[in-house]
Amino acid sequence: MREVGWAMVEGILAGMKPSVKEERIDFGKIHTRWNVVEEEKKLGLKPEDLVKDLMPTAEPFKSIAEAVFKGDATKVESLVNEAIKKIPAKELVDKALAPGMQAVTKLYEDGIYYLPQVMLAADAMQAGINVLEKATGGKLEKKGKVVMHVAEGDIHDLGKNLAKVFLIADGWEVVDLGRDVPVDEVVKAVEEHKPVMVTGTALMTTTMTAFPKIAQKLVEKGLNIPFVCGGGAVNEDFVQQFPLGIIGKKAHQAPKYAEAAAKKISWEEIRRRWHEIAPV
Amino acid sequence: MREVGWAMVEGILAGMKPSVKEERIDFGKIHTRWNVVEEEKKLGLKPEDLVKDLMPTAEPFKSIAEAVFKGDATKVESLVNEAIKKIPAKELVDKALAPGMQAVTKLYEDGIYYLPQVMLAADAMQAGINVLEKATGGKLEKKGKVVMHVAEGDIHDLGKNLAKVFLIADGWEVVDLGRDVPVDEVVKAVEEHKPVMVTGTALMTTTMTAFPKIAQKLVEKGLNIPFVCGGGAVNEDFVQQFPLGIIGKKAHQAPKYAEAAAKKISWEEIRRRWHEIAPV
Amino acid sequence: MGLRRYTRMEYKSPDDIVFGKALYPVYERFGVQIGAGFVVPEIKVAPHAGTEKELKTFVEHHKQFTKEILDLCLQLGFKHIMIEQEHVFQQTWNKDYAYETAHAQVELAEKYYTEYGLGVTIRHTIGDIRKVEEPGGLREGEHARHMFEAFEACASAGVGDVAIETTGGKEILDWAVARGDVKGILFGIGVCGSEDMAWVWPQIVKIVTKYGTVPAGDTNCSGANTVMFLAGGLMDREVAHTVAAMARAIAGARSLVAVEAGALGPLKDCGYENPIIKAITGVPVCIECTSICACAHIDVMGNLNRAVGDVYSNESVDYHQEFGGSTAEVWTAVTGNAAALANVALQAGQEKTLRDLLTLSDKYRDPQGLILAYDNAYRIGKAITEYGKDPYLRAKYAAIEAGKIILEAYEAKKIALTRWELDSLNKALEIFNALPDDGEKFKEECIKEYYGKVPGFDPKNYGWAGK
Amino acid sequence: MGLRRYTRMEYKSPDDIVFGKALYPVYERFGVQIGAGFVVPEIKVAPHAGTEKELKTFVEHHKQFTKEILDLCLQLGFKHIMIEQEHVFQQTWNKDYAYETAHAQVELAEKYYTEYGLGVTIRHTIGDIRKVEEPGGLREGEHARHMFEAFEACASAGVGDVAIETTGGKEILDWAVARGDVKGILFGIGVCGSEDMAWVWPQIVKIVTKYGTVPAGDTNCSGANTVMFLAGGLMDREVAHTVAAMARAIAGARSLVAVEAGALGPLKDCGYENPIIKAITGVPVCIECTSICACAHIDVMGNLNRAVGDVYSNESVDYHQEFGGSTAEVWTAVTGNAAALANVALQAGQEKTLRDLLTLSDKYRDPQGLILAYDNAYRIGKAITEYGKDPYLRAKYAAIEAGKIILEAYEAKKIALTRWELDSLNKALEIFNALPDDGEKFKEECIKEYYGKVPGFDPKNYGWAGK
Ligand SMILES: [Zn+2]
Ligand SMILES: [Zn+2]
Ligand SMILES: [Zn+2]
Repeated sequence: MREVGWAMVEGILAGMKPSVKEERIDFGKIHTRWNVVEEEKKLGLKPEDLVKDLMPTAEPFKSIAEAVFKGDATKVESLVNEAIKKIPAKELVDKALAPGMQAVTKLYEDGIYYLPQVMLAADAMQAGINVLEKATGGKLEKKGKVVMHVAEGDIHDLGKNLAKVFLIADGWEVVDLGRDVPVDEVVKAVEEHKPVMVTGTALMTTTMTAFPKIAQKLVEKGLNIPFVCGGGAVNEDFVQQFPLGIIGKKAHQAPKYAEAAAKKISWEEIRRRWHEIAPV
Repeated sequence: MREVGWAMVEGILAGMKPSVKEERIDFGKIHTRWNVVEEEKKLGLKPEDLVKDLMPTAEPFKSIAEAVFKGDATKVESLVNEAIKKIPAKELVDKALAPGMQAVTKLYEDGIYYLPQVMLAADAMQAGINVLEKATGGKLEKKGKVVMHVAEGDIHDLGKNLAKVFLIADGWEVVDLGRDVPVDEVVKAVEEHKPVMVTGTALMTTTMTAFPKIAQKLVEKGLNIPFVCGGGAVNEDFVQQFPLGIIGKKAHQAPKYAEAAAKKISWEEIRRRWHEIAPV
Repeated sequence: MGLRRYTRMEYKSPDDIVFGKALYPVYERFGVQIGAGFVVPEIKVAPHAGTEKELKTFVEHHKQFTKEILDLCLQLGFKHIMIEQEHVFQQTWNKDYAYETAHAQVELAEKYYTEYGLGVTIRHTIGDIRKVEEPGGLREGEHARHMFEAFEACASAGVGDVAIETTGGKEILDWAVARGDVKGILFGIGVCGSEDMAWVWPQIVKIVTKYGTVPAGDTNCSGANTVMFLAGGLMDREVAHTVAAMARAIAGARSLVAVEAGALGPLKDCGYENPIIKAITGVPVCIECTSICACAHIDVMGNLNRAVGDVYSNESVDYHQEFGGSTAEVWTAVTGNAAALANVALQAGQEKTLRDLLTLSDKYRDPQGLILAYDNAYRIGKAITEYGKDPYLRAKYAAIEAGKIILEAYEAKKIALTRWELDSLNKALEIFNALPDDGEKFKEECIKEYYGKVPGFDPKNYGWAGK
Repeated sequence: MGLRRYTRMEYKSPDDIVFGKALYPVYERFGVQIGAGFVVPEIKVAPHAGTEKELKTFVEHHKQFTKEILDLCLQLGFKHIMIEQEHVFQQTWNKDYAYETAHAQVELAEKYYTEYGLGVTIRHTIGDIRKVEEPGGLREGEHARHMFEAFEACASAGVGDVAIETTGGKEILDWAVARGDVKGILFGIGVCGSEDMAWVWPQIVKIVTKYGTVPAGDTNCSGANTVMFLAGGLMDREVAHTVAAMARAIAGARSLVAVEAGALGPLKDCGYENPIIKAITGVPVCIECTSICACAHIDVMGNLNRAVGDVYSNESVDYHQEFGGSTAEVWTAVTGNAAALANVALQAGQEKTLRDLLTLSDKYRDPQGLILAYDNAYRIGKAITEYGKDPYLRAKYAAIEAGKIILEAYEAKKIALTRWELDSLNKALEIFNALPDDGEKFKEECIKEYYGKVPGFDPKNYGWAGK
């Protein structure tokens, strides 16, 4: 038996002060990063293959659509500038810009692509649209109008702005009233623009109370369009307490709701079947 | 420097295994038993002094009231058995049994007495009432009727039973429909007994849904009496969603609500002013 | 009756008891191990009012929140979850409600387990819908029949385990607790409750084991939990917390019967008596306490039971939306993170330190916490096993031991008591100490005292036919 | 600008940082000490919709839930509480709303402190209601004026402290985060945000200190919290969590400005950057994480920030009823019990063990938690102080250090990353490393890139008048 001195004992004691040794822990027993598990399942998939059916094959549509798909705004701009000389604007939208965008959106909704890819594609598509509008000296035909706003007293507009991008990318005209918008201004805009639907965003419980008021006034005026409400404080229980109210959980649902509204599906039915019409 | 052996080191190490030494902790820095603080403030108070004004001074009322106050059912029984030979039943209730009970209730509501004291006093009072009813061969006059029930599908009735004791002690006639009571049975009982109010208790969210149905049917029949609802699942938000609904939080509120109802204060007003009419 | 009575402690030292580890772990369907070195989070959602009206909407609602819970586990990186449905009346009364909801949840559990490897187990807790006042009473009534059918329905649907909160003795307890009548509390929980469990539990075990479903446990919801609820916070004046503590010790003696009849755990949570039963039996336990179940119940035991729990439960929450998500998501996140902390401690070998911290945060906050601290729970367990063969005696001595523990701590100035708490305690100990040691004699005495006086009490419901 | 820039760490070692203790404790009215050896629980209730319509109902509502909270503290034996009101628009816009609600709460705080000795402090967090698009913009607009008036109103009503979540750079951040544009994130939070704070904060400090109210802190709600919210759980696909982690490091460099201008803490919670700032400054911090704030926000950091927090907050909850009580009561119970566990550990001398367990339960769950673990937060703090005098450079190097920390852990196989997370990280590091070290140059570059493209962005709002 070896003899040891007190100094050594003290050294041992110091090392023994209650402490947690990270190195000894098997973190795999505590948590799993399920996104890594999920990604491994999809590693074999090639995004381009999955959207082949959506993408045009003939030029110049093919190249433009691919540039949108890649989010390359500069390239879209130059290709469209070239193409517009020979091809009608509407055809370029329908056969090149829109398909490229749709492919990205599909991959996003299928859980393969990510939001930045969608946003960059939308920016690229918008660059193309800008060229076309400038070239044709007017607005391109849109699927319909959507009025958007952030509730009075509320200044958080990220959710609204994301949804706006998805709507524009899908071919809708957005009337953006901005943030901190009074009730009557929203009602007036709906009367004036006759949109297929209206949206509202609120972060606070005390600003979302504007929504039932808006809904009430719209109903009184016979404007029975879906009123999609979203944002931090807004939940399904709340929107079901007033007419027209439909829950908006994620930005990418917006075009689906607009499609349904344009097909004259009633707000009651959209509310009832929202999981199906606009899954999150 | 003293030399030590490994055995000793191991002994020290064993004692150093991570452990929490209870003896070293000052628990006063972690929590305070505020009830002890509160009690100390009231240590000088004598319960008997606080209710002197409520208690009768003349015999035999004094002794009977004191026996109720002390929750001595046996003594109440024998004293009332004696007293009923000379004094009318109603007078014994009004001048002895009720004051003794009221004194206990007051001390409970003032935060001095405890529930068991109230229950035992109520039992003692009831013993006196039983003697009187037997002696007079009939029921004593009551302040009015209250219909009570536990919702269909629910078998938890402690809350209802406590409230019932408070009501009886305060001179109300209780029509107790028991537990797991169907909607129509409650409505029928209200039609038949014409109570000043009706109560319902539910522990589960899925059984409390009977309450709006009961309320609806009562309103349809013009029976606009307060419907006091309580129990685990029931909250203020819920009861305000249907007509007649009033929140019942604690058993001792029941007589206050009955008083208000008997004074023909509307259910709307009771709902609005419940904090004031029946504070918890 | 075929019950295996406990006459000695399975744990040899209180210091061996710790969260996430039990002497006899339980393995349930879809990859969930309980008491095997991990704390498993549990979530219970009460269906939102109205969804029960039709079978279809009811099943849809169950699917929806079950899916939300499982998706959230993926989002937060959790590895296991227990989802419990405490049956609403309709679910136990109608066996198709029981079967269809259980089946839908089991299907989802299997899907997430197969697709990701997420451990998921489904518990259904059948409602004790029996009524003492119906024809046939607790044993022969129509409600009793439906109750057993619901067990069979859920087991046949493939749930991982089943549990129940039997209500034997409730009528006595309700009456007694409001009056501070400790003899009635002992009789209601310790004698009537135990007797009823001894009748119910062998039947449950027989029904569900043939489907490979684990018979889990029973808790004294209608007794100890009712007392605790009524006792409330420090400023409440309904039940002295010293008496409430003794009621819980008695409940330990009572709920033990499930294990004696073949329940394997994890024992059911809401009566808070499980620290005592785990100490006695080594069976894993579900627990709750305010830090993880405030949605359902706020109490003076904030962290304490987490010290010894194998499953951490939120008790119950109404399904609705919060800013952070649905309540199903919010409370899964709460119990899941409490479990994560425990699991890190287990992996780091620091479980005893964390156990002690959790314990000491409430041990001297209130007498109720004091007697549940694992060392004291162990003492009560010993009192129980010493008289293990006699349900009455073990309940009585459990209460007396709890009283002693509180008095010792009071005298050592570790816990402050109000006069009312102290007087109630001393009076109760006096009463308990004066009771006979002959269980039959005590029973006769109580029947004489309470029959006719306590509404609903009928000795026949406990098989005491002679009365 | 009179800012005291931090060029060295106040804490000499990461191991010295622990919950409940700060180098510079703060004392607030009515018996509350923060960072002085105790963790104080905090509760924030969002007024229920509709109560804001009239001043009278609004004040009544505040009184009601404040009273519920204080009564619950007595019920559970808690010794201290912080009650925070995050202003709704109406409360900041109308100074009588601000004053009257604050005054009502301060009166109740004083009452409970005087009658019982319960420690109570009231915080009002003024809303940053400024709008880049209004005439006058962030600095000269009407909303800015109302904002400062609200500070004065609350301070004059006697609140213990005030806080804010300034929104400078929000328009850039919103635009950039959705596009994964890390340069924009750096510019929005690190440059515009810091610049705005340097303008706002000296004014706040001047206004409130004359009333004896503590200027507490600022958090990057509109930046780091937005990024975290959008990043969501593991299965979400909006923002790579590696990028979200870098955004938080940048926010650490930004929110530090409040302290440099005279804020004393406890720093405001919701941006989660406080572990970094506490390491740098030694000032006490409020924190939140999912185990105590799931009502408001569910995230992959469940317990981690509790490791270094001096105040434990629930972030926000809508006022309504649960089975267990009102949400004010439920979440007071949750944060209060989390604080109790921490306080036991402090009294037992086991605070470092608990700190490490809380940390390790999330450190390798996600890159966001990884960089906030106190040892890594310290590293980021060092990167910040190394370039402490230059808001741009310190933000940039904070991000780079965060990236390095993640890469190291990934290479050591301590954390798993998806390809997307890893690619996003590498790409971001490449971009950051290629940026100039000259702040003016970077600013010019960014103005050129974003002005005209990002809606609402105007250099004038940041005092860059030349553009
Ligand atoms: Zn229960
Ligand atoms: Zn809620
Ligand atoms: Zn915030």
